[in-house]
Amino acid sequence: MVSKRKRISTIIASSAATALLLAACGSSGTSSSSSSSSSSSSSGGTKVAGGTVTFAEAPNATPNYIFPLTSGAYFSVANLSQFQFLMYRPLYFFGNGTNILINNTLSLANPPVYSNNNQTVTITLKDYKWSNGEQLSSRDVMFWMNMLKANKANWAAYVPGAFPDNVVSMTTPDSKTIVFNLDKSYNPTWFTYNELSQITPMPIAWDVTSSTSPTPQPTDANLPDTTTAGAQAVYKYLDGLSKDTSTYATNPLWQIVDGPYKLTSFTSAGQATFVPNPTYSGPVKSTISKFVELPFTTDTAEYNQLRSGSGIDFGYIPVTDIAQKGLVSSLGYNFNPWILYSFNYWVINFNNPTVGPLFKQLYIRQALQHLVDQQQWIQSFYKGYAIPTYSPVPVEPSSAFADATAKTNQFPYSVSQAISLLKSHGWTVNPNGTDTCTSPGTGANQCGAGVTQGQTLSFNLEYASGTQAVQQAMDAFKSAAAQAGITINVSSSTFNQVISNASPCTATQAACKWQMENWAGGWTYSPDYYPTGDEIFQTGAGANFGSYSDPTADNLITATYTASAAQSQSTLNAYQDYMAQNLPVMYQPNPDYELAEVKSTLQGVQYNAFGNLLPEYMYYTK
Amino acid sequence: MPLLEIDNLYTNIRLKKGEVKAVGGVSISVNAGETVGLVGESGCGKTMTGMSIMRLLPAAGYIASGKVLLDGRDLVALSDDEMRSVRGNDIGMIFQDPMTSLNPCLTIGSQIAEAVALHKRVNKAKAMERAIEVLNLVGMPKPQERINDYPHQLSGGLRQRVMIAMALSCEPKLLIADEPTTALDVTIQAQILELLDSLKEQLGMAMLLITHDMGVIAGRADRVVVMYAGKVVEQAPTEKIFASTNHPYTEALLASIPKMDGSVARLYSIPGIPPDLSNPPTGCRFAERCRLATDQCRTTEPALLSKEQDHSFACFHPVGIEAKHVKVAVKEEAAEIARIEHSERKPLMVLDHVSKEFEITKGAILQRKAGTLKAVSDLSLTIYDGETIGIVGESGCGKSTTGSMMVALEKPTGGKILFDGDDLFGHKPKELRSIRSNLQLMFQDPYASLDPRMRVGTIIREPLDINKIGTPQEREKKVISLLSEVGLSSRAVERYPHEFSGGQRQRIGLARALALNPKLIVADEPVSALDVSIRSQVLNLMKDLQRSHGLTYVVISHDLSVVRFLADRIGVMYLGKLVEIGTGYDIYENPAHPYTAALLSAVPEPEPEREKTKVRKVIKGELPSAINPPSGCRFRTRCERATDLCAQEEPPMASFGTLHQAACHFPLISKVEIRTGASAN
Amino acid sequence: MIAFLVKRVGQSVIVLIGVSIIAFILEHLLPGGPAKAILGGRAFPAQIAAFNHANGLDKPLWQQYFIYVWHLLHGDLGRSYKLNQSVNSVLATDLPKSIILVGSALILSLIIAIPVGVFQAVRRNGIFDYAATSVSFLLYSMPSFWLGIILILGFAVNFHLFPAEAPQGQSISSIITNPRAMFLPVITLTLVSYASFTRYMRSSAIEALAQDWIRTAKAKGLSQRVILFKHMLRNALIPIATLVGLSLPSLITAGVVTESVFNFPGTGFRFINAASTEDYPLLLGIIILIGFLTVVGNLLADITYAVLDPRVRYR
Amino acid sequence: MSKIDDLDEGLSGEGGDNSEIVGSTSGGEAYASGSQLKLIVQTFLENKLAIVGIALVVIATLFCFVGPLLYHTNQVTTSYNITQAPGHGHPLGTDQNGYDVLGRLMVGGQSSLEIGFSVAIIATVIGVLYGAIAGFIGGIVDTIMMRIVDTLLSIPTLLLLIYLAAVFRPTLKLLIVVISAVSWLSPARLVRGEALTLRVRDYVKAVRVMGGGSRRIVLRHIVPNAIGTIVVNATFQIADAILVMAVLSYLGLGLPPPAANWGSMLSDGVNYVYDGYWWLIYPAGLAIILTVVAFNLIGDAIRDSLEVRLQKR
Repeated sequence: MVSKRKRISTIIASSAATALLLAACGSSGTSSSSSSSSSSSSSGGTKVAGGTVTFAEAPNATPNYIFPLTSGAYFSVANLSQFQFLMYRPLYFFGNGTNILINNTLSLANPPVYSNNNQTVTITLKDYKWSNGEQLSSRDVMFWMNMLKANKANWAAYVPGAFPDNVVSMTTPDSKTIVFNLDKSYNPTWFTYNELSQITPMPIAWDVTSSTSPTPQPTDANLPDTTTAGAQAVYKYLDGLSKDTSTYATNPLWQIVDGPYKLTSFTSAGQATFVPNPTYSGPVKSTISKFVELPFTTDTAEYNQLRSGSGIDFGYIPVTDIAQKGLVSSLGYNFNPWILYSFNYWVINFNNPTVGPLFKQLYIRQALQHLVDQQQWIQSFYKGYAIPTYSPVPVEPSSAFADATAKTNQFPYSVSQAISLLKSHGWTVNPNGTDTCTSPGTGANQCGAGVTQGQTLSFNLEYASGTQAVQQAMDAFKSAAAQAGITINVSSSTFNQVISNASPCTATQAACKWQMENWAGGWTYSPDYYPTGDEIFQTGAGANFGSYSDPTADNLITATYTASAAQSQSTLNAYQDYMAQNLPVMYQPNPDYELAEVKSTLQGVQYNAFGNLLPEYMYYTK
Repeated sequence: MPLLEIDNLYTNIRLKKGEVKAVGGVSISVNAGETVGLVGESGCGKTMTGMSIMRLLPAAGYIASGKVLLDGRDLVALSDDEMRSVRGNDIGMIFQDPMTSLNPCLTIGSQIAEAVALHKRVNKAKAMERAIEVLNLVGMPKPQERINDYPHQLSGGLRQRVMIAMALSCEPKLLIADEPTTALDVTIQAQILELLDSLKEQLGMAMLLITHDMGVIAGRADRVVVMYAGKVVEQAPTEKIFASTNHPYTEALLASIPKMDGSVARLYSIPGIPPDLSNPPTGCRFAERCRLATDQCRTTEPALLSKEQDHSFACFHPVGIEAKHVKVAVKEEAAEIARIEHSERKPLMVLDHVSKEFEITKGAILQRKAGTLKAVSDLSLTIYDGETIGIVGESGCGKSTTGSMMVALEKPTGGKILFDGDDLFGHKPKELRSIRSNLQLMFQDPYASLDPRMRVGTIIREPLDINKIGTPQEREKKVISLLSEVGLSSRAVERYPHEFSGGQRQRIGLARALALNPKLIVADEPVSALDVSIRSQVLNLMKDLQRSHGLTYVVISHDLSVVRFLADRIGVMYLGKLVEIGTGYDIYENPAHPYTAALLSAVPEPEPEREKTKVRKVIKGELPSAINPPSGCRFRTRCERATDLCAQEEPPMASFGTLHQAACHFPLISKVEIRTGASAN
Repeated sequence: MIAFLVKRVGQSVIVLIGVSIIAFILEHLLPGGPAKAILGGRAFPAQIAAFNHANGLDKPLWQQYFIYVWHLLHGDLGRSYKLNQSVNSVLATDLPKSIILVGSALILSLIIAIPVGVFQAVRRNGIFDYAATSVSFLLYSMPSFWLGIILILGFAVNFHLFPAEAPQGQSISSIITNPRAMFLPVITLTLVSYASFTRYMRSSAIEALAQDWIRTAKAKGLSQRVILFKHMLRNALIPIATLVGLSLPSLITAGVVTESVFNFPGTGFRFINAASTEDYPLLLGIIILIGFLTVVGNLLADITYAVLDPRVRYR
Repeated sequence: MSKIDDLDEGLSGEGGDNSEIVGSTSGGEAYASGSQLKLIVQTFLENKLAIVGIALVVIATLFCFVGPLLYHTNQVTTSYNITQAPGHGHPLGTDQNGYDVLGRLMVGGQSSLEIGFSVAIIATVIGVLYGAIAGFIGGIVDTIMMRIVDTLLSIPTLLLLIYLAAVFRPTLKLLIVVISAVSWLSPARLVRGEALTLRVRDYVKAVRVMGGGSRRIVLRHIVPNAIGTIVVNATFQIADAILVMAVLSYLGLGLPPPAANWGSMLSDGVNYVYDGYWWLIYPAGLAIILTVVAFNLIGDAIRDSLEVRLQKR
């Protein structure tokens, strides 16, 4: 029932989709630390081999694209993290337990080696085999890169100037080694986390343009992918196959995998059944004998099934039903909130002809931020299952990237502080009425550039409908703002409408009428795992939806992806501290990805911070 | 002992407020083999009496007291189950409208057979055999084949035969026929009445014939019971009722019926309207309308007393005994007068070889022509200023279409209509509108012809408004004067049509038609929807207005006596053709065309002597289709005199007198040669 | 009769052309046109241009319309880019389930509504009539989702008699084999359609009972039972039967609300999901299908009428 | 064949009450006193259910428009006092935003009723004009105009609404326009159907004979005589619009908060069906049912009383 509730997960899925605009440029790499995995849970009980694990998919977020070079419409957690990655492993796997780290155990290659002032990257592959018996080789990585170069417009994560444009040349000295020559020096962490992270090697058997093409061998020269036209033909063929979901489990091409699982059945409704890949050459092999992903139309449907106590081994409880946590536990489930590496905000349009000049005043942004009662919202609306956002670097899951500033609220809820900020800048404040600027000018105690005498503080705020908590929060914000004499006109629209409206624009464009847009999903750092602001807050960046432009911020951002390995963290700290104060967007609480409920007999579940599913760690106990 | 004896029957109907005392103490007896006619105007309780016998009253109706004895058994006291075994078995019933009285979803065979199977406890096959048998009996052609037909596949006459077959299938002792022929055409009516008569003889059953038509009663009933306002006012053998009427109501009723012989110049009309039966007056119920009523009549109810053993009435001042009979104005030798006046008149409207065909189309997009319905074919007629032309014929003969063309509502597909020498359809629409004000129509249904949302004043003023005649004040004045002319008070202006009775509405309609001072009024069945007593008022009024306004009338009617009463000249139409035209005398006393003669003989007249002795020339068969009319003379398929010539050649109009013409190869009277040619019609 | 059918089919074709034009217009009314609706709000102009070219959206409108109609004539309802499936295959999996749900509710509601309506007509203005009328008014006035939720509260939450949601299986068999879970959704839909059927049935029966031939049947001495079931019902059912024909599109539309209340994986629910995820091709595909079903349903209703009513049959 | 076309209209009628009886006993000679409007009103008032309907509508209107003057609540500022059970100064508790539910019912009812009435008026005006024009011009124009209506009727209202609500962002005005846009079809068909039956009435023929034009026939005779049907239809349309709003809200396509109407209140409350917050589910639902039932009762009663008038002719 209640179609409204399903949206909470749409937000997550699609915030990955918003990542399609990310890209960037970067520099040298360190391998981030990494101890090997296997974090969560291990209570008593004897491990037993075999068994089926059923996993509840998020509502309306069923897998629907199998080809790893995924285009924008299908770039989602459901397709990548929870579907393709089970079969086709990325070169570098991210998320080590709940840590925000590269997972060296599960990655297909050893940590990259940066040299030549971080302009050359050398990658050596581990010993992996495709399920058709072929060795994972540097040719497979080249295949991906060739395909990417020829078809970059179709790739969801492409941004002009970034990957693969910033790769000047590539060589494969041997079948295990690939060398990237970059156009300039990049921060190694950034380049590893945000660019190399996107590579998924592909089997040479896929290097075909039709069903009648002869089966290619890795040794063949002049395979189609080596020419632009050929690579485009291959893309066209494989993309076409991907549009026929009924053949996902039957087409032999898709059965050639290097990951731990193979797909054995796939229904048009999105039910996917995996069995272990017997030839998987990775370190952790599947204990369970079957992994099933169940589609649900709404989260209520999922919850009903969960409450029936059978059918779901790994599901979740909707936030609105959190009061019934106890009931679910009594059915033999363990509760565990699953948090993704993301932060939440709503965008403000600095270029809006009417209110842009207001947003450009830092004191106004600060006054507005003072009206966001993050603690109270989390308590009342999210029932405690959200994390406050104080800066663009997420506080949780805890990582080495966030510093102390990012963990403290710079603008705690206070109507009086908001009022005094306005009063001290030439505004006549009229609580529950309308504030007016009575002292225009650019002086320190005046309203600021572009703000005229008699201007009022009235903003339109549009948010994505469908989630009760978001609606409650927005109404609360409206209420609080009214107490400071600020009018917020709240309206709601579909998620897609909101993200579509919130696009960068110039003041004269008709599309620049929007003032504040809240799609309630913020930004998830995946698969751009390093939390810099290059694609969201840099002047002119594709995902800089509010057209925020600040020279200091630009410099700080550039520093984060061009710094040397040693300076990597300090530049990131400087950036996040500035952003915490400068408020390029309005920060709001970030709800947990999923309030997971796992059968108490099921152990080894990984709550990967990037949403990746790792069933190979799961096992049942007696 | 009589077969059926109704003893002091009271039947009431519950309404939201109060009760209608529909039958107020009726006692009637019917002997075996006898036909008793039950007559009265609508609302007099005759149908309710019939229904009470069958115990088929509407949900809100109930028998308050009294007995209905059938063969000595009180039907009122029977249980529902017992009563069901009487219905259809001991008593059969026929209803008025054969078009609606048969279940459209069942075959006629199964509808007849189910009654047989029920009452005679035979199997389906046996019942079906019986159904064929009775269908044969009622003169259904090829019953074996027709048995599987659905009602709508049959014509009205055949359906009524099915109804009769159904009622007779179990050989009931008593047949109740409630207006069995009212919905039928005259010729079919004659067939059905004849059939009922012969079946009654054949089966030896008794019949209760309920009707409003004194003519039907005169010819078919052995004894007559007259009802008024829920009570029996007079009963006697048929001859006595007509010859020595005693109750003023019966007398008035008879005096208000126009006679076929055209002898009456002005009809007697009963003033007022019947009483409201939910609150019946004390005393004689007819007192309010009775010319002889005294105070005694208004306070004391007269009992039904027998004058002779077989003649009883309920009146304190019976006519013929205490009071004198009413005098009815009698026409001089009408036909002669018409002939003389005619020569002085000038033609007002000329129909010159007028035809009207309607295309029947098939198909969604292409609209292929599937045939033409020849409603009116090659009709020529001249209407003289100040005369009244009557057009008679059975339904479907084209008389209404002809009327519509005369008032320019329909455009002829062939020929011309000249009005005052001008081609009516040779004008632009705007001019036509102004000419139209000379041509007005009087409608059949007084309930449908007045806009229920308009006040009477507005309705009568509307033609003046449309044609922008006079100032608003003048229009108001005109409305008042028109109302007074048709005998309504000026208070009517503020009222709505539903506040008036049918007769009053017909007057309002006349007032509206007169507003534009028309020269010609086409009256399409002007009184057929009205009760007899109301009818005479309207007919008299029409005559009066003609005199005062110098009107020319075209009266279209299936009722030959009405036409005879109003018209100077009468045209007879058959299947789109004018077959005969002449003065009333020519047509009624001296018809040339076999169809005219047959039509006349089919009309039942309220003259028992004449009816009983009349040589009936019942026309056989049904009216052919107007889409494919018979070749040559259209009447030949039903004509006794028809020969091959009639099929090959269409008979031309020939003269039989100065104003008398007919189209027949073998006329009943001899032709007259007129030197000036045949175009004098 | 045949001429009548030809005429009706002709009219239906005209209406179908109208429906296709409306759907086509609706698609082109979308903000930014179909390309933007499919590729999403953030698509690059170059991507849109490429998409438009690849899908013929750069051709003149009339050409596009004919291409579109050409596809429709081949049964191609378009492609859901959001689900990465053709609309046809989406419908192929969902429609049978909706048919089972709505169909069984339809049958059930008729089974209840016909006798109740007849009884109401026979005992007109009696206590039963008033009670039944009140119930149908109440059901008719109740937002159907609220009715469903009250049923859930009553039967599933307070007393665990039936599951709160419809069977979630993807195959038809999994739905048929779980009648307990089908109970509440079917009952909800039944009550909703019962409300209107019984009102129709009542007035249809009253109308039939007022006919002269009922009086004829009584005059034959037939029993009340025979009169009701042989004579009256047969006639009174004609409009009801045509009503069933007219409700053909309700196979999808009736389910829209009920299916979403009970999470029933049918076409109606799919439509709502498509609306909230802005899957316009799927939305329009379903609208076209329903338009088609409506027209066919009207046609069927006319034919049923003609078959059941001899007055029309032998014309 | 028009039988099928008129199925909707024909069947929704309740069949004449004692027409047979009245007809056969009073012989059409019954006199009614006073104007026909008086008669209609009289018959209408005799219908007890109609009185109930009127009373409910009056109560609802007073509750929504006068209630807030007597019962002051804060419907502007949210509070964190959310989903409180009834009591403590909130007779019907608070909702998910901390608003007082009783006060919200009043405010929400205002917009529900406004939507209902606006839609009924707009749709009726458009429909009557369209239907009258089709009837007025007749011929091929009528055919084309009615095919357009047929076509639009082939697209189910709810689905079209869902589609439109998904494409355009709902605002109060837009929703009224959109619901009206799909609601005018039935009055258009009704009026045109009436025009067709009225056109062949004798009194219309009479106007022709007097020389009156089609314009006069339509405006002075057809439309006034169809007014009963139009009013009845408009009453039902108010009820339907309120219901449609509720369903749209439930499907997440209604008006966004903080604008409230009964439909959105109900659909928001439905989120808490498992939490036992009955005060968020039942009051709004009952308000809708009672109002919709009330309008249906009134519509039915008007129709009945119009029929009675016809019976008494």
